Amino acid sequence: MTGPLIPMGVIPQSWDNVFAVLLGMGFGFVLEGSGFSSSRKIIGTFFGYDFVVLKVFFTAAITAMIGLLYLSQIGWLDYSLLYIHPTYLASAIIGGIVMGIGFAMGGFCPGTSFCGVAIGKIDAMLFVAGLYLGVFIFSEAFPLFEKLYNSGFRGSVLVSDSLGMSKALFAFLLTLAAIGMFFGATWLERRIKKVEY
Amino acid sequence: MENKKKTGTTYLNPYLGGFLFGLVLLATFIITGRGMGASGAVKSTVAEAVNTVAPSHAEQSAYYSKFVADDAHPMNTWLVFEVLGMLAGAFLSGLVFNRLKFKVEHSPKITSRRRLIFALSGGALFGIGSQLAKGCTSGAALSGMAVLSLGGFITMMAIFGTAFVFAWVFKKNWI
Amino acid sequence: MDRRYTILAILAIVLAAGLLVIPDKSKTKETSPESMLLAVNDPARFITTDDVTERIIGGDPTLQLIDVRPADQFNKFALPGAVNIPLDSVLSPSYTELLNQPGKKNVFYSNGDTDADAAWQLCKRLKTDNIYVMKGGLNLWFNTIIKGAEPVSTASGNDLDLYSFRQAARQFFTGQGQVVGTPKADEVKKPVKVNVVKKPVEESSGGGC
Amino acid sequence: MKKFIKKNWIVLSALVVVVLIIFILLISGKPSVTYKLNPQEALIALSDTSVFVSPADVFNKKDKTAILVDVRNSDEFTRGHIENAVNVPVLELFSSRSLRFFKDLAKSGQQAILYGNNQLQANSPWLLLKQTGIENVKVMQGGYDFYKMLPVNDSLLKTGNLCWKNEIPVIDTAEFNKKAAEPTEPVAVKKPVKVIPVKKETSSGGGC
Repeated sequence: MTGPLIPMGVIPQSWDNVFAVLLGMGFGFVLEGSGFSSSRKIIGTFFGYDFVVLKVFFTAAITAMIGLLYLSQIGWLDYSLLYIHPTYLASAIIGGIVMGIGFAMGGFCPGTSFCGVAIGKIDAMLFVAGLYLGVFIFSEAFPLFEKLYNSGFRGSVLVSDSLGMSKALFAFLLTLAAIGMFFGATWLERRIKKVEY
Repeated sequence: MENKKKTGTTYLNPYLGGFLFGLVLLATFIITGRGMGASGAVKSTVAEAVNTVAPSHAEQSAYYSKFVADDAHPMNTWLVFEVLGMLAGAFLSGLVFNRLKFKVEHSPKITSRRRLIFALSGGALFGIGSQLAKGCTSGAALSGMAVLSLGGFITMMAIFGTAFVFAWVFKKNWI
Repeated sequence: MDRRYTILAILAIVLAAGLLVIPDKSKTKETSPESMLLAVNDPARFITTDDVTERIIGGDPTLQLIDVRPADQFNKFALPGAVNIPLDSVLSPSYTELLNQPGKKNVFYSNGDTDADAAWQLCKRLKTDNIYVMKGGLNLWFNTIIKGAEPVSTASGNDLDLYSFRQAARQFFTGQGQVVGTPKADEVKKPVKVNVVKKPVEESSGGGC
Repeated sequence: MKKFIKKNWIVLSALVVVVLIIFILLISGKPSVTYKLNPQEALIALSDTSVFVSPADVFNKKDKTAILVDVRNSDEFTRGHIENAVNVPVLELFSSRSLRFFKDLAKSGQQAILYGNNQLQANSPWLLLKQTGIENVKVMQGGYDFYKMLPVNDSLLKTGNLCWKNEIPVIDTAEFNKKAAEPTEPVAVKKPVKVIPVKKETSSGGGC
């Protein structure tokens, strides 16, 4: 059991920010390289002319998920030390819906908009400005949201536990579903009229 | 492994990109024990800015005080550094694939002005939503999915489900 | 469609299916017997009576003494700051939290050291970290600190140092020069648990063991 | 087909490697020893004091068929051990050879009596073996350090001397009150007369 490295003290805490920059660079490079800096490419997923977001997003999720599960199963990584995004049912759904509308309007999500900014997309810069504005509005109006913000708290629940199956089985099913989606997306892509962008 | 687009720019093969992306995410989890994030960095810069401009206000506000407090600090500065790295990495990628150019990308049917207004308001909505859901597409949905968090899956489905519907509402903006 | 993707899809499915077939070591909430061997063989799991004494006197905040003797013995006498978890209830869930406080060094002790060792082993099997055994137990502690014999005149400097340390410690524990019945030990942190009972003891066992 | 392999050799070799790794994990992951008693059962097993054999019984060979097992490392074993003892160092307790050894003993109805330098050293191996379902193991009290003294000083075996009984309390709570009542005596810190490093006798052992 040696991982995660910084929480287990294998790598000193002071290296945290160095890794933040390095990992962030990898993150940015791959996102930009896959075309996430283009809002019309991202939005293509919803109109069916370019499924790149779907493909990249799910490939990344299942790669990381399978990798983490392997490391945990052979005993190299303590799964319980990982930060599991906590589940607030109501605020996750409503926040997700608000983000969905913002996504459809702005064509970016925060991570991709930063990539857009880095390569000079002016719309991405405006999106980032909007982000700051939104966070500021939220923080100022927090008392209004406070009840919703904390509602539906379920703790750090795993989706596999709530479905009553093992992590491995869920990962297997999710992989099958993702592959099914990939083939479906490729099939659709060939039938839908290309959009020039 | 690379697709040539008619526009002349080259993108990584989506599966290769996704695989590499997954590896970066995996490395993040192995090294730091937590996932990627982007909206958290925005939050901490806003909190920091308000704290510098009006410290008393930041202390009074129920939301800022959560993050101005010392114990919440390290995690947030981590995200700021990560976003700085992201900017550098994306710039590098833009350099490699020859995509560095100032421009506004929009559908030929709309004006740049309209696109920019939509980008700003979309960003604002995303900002509010990400605070409510305690994470955005990268922090909550992607990192959450990688560790099989229920909240991550719910957020992911909510974002993409809504965006799918509303993309058709704003169809004119895009195609 | 590219046939390469078909192979990649098979690759991903095989990888995911591999998760289902390989044994899950993280699921075991217990340390495997093989790892237990390594842990048992590690001398760092022991702590000397002198070290414990020094920490008690120095008021080491990370020290958490766990007395695994039966409650009646604990009530008669216990080391300052010790918490009583009789050996037979060491696995009881009500103590799990106590044993897993972050930053604490849990030191098990009993009269000898085999009971403390058994408690250590069972806790270690259930993946409790930061646990130690006081080697020699209370008996050694009593014989060296409280009834410590003077070293022979030929003893080395180290031994003499140790002796003077033990002398000082004895004074600390037995409260020499203090008012009767208020042992100084009471003043150490967590004095609640300390019970130096005044009534005469039934037997002075062991002879000059 | 050949062309297909040639074109996709990277992907195909990745597939082969993955299958191999999973296969290796599948095989290596199987533990050779598993617990037969859960912790609670092990705790109950602890209350059985008949597993503690007195050094006198070992010395007098009370159980003629019992086999003595020395759990110290092989260095210490070669320097001196109880007659006819078998050396099974702690780290080799679960080697296939040792496991076979214990199983064979069980088959022939013999007991294994573990000992180390002190009782503590044999206590953990005994409890571990017990938990993994090896029943016919006992522990010699006192350990080799005590056993060594037996031929020299047989008065040690007299009843009443409980030196080797690990968990018998020797603590005398009267000590804590008596001392307090006495007039303060100056702490006798002997001036180090002369440092003569005589043989390295640890001063810690309270005479036991």
